[in-house]
Amino acid sequence: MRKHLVLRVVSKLLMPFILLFALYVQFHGDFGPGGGFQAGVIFGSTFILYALVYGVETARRVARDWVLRLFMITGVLIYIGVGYVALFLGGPFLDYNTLSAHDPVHGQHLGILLVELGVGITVAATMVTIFFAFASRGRG
Amino acid sequence: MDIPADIPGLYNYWIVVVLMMVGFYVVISRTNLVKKIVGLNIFQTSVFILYISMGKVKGGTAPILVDHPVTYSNPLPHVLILTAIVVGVATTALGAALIVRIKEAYGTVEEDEIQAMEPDE
Amino acid sequence: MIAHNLPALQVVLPLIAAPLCLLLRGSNWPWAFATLVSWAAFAISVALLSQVLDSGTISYAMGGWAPPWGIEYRVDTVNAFVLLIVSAIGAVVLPYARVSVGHEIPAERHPAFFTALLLSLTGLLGVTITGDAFNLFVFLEISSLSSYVLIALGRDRRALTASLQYLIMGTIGATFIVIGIGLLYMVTGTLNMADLAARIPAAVDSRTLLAAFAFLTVGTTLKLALFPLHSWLPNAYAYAPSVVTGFLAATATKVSVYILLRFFFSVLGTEYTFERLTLEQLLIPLAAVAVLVCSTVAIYQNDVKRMLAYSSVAQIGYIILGIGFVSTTGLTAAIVHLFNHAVMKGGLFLALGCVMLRVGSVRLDAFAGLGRRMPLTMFAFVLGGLSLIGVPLTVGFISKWYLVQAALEQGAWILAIVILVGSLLAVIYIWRVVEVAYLRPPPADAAPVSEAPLSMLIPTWILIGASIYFGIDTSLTVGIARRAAETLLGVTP
Amino acid sequence: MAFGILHLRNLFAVVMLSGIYSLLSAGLFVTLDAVDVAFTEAAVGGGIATMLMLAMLSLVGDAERTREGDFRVVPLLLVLATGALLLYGTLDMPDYGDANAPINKHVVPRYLEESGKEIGVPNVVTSVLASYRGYDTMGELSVIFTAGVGVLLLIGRFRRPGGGK
Repeated sequence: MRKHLVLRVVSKLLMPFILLFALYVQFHGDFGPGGGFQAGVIFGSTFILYALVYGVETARRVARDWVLRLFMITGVLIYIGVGYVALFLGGPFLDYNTLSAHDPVHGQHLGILLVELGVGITVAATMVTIFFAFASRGRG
Repeated sequence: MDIPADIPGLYNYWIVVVLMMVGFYVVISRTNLVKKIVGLNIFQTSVFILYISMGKVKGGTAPILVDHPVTYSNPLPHVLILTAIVVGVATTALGAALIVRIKEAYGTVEEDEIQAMEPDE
Repeated sequence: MIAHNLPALQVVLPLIAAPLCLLLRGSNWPWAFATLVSWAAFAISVALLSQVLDSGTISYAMGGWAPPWGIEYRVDTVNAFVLLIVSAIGAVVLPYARVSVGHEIPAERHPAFFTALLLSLTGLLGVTITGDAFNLFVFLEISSLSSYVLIALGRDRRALTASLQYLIMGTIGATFIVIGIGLLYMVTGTLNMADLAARIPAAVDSRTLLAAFAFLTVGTTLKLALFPLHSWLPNAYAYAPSVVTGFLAATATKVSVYILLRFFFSVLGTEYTFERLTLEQLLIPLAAVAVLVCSTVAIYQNDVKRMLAYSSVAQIGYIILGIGFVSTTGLTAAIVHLFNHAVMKGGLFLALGCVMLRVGSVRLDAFAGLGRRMPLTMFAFVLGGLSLIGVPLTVGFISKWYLVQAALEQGAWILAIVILVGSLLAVIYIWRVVEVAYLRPPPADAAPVSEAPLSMLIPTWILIGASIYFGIDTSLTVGIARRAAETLLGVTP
Repeated sequence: MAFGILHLRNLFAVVMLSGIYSLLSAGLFVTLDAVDVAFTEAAVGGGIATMLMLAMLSLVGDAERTREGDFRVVPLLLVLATGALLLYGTLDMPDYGDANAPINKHVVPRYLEESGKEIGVPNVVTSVLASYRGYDTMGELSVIFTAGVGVLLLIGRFRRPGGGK
């Protein structure tokens, strides 16, 4: 792994910015293009870049399998959970208006924020999981 | 409406149809499983273009609300296609995983060679 | 509060259970959890059906957005009945799964396996209940993707190719459906089914609508494996794990039939589909050929699972035949056969799963002497087979009785003969198994075989018992089916 | 756009081209005002899908037996029939970009006019995606989850119970 020094340094420099960009896309989806899904993909690709440069096994030590699976599950649960919360607050499933007692628009904001977060988490974790599954196949 | 008058307005759709059929042809005519999956991708992407084309409004802009009133393109197809893209990549991922398993089990990814190995009942 | 939200809970209960299931460890916990959830889903569907029968169509607006802006769940007699079929099969198959899956799937994959099974259940329920055309596609893909995975888990390596073939065909089918939905949307500007139905009459002359119709038809017939687009089905069913075959054979194609019914009758309208386009002239010959050809092919199979899979394609032929008559009797026959076929085929495949567990093979030779060595399993198989043939006092007879009636109503005696010939062919292929099982002595060197465990026998017998019970007491199933048929033909929702 | 087709016609067998195709269509989406979709297509079709394909090829081997010269009549006829049907269907379609087409008159105006008040999010795609049709998006997320579980089941590594790490 002593080869590709340039690649390693450059990607190390790039990674924080990609992550930052992912977060920007995640939370700026309300105003410009973007949202949870795109952010998840970008976030996930940072790990994939890491794995490509430093080797899959190293990357797997950073993002353990069970952690990834946990995130995969968490994201879905956040989304569906928001739906259930709305249900318990007396509205129909996924009705964000109920999330805020005084201002429906506020509730909508909150709902969308949470839901996009769920999407982002699951998508990122799933992308990395799938990539790892492919990359470590045939190596034991 | 008589047909000649339609031609310029429908030109866009016709190109999409041609693209779609190229993808479809790849899927059903090739024996290499990898190519079949690539074909599926092309087929699906062309359907996406079909949807997005129907949402376009002449002189419209991207559907992000601004203060001064303008014409927006139709956002609903965009939403549908976002969903469809995700479904498409999910299918691709599964297909790819299956192909990897098939390669391990048979040593080939050519449909006819696999069939030759498994005499039908 | 719960009563209000039943339509949503029907789908989101198994949906939230799926990721939770992946969190569980070992193999008993995921199984127990999935089983409980499937029972709850069954209870919900029973409650929904009774609500619909009492007070008519239920509409539920997801997210509180009124249709057509938001996504609507719409339950009427037709899909309440299909929901009941799907969730009932789920509730019966899951208890069965513990031993069978323990035997056929490596233990470390059990949580993920049950997660996939729950997702498949969710998808099928979601397709059935939704009143939104695009939402239908999304849930169709959930169920399809999970069933590709489930099928690929079969122990035979051919399961992999079967699954990939299914994936390719299924995706083409789904893409066709998407094109169809897109064109419908283009013509009408809406995705809500009820709204579509209201706006389509204004566009009946549109050639775009015709194309939409064609794509929807081809897409759904691919999914439901109508002859000649059935090539993916026999392999997929033959090599999938026993539980999966039992579950999918009894539910997946039924849901596709439902999609067809929904689009033909409710969305596009009887008038458009059958009076303007006379689709029945295409459906009836295809269905008749399906019955004859696939029953004949079934006779020549040496793998009993494959034989039953071909028989399934033939049974789909009967259902389509019933739809093609476009009469209340015909539709009643089709809808009641959805239920009846689910029950008997589910029972038969579960019985095969028992054989698979004890003998390790479902090839015809493996059945030698099983009549005495696994009496309960084989007796269940025989009863299910009789039902498949259509012997009186079984559900198979009820379906065929109404089908023949519908055929005679229209003077189509040739089709009535087709139905009878189909039954005769069924006698032959069932007899081949029975002959080997009861009349051929077991091979001398055969390992001792004991009866299947109770956890598998009881679900098998529940389904077989149901196929006898509803063959005798038909008021419930036929009554609901008739109401559903009237809903479809009469005032469309 | 015609360029894209020409490329595709000549070389469509190559996986990389499918990636390029995705990127091209992403560009197309931008010109069609679908910025969100373009973003996603570029990231997913051009990025993830291509990468998946390459990862798969590295396992499967990219030496594909070329028999592509074979010309198959039946599939071609099928494709031509399907294409003809679609073309026939296009004849009654509203003109491209027509603001008076049914899809721009029904349902959608409400999203454009009310979502600012009802949801308060300027990006209409986001508000339709996450709220009006939020249930679809939940389904979409479940599809991704299904794929993740599926890939794990098919080619993932599992710890054997009691088998240590």
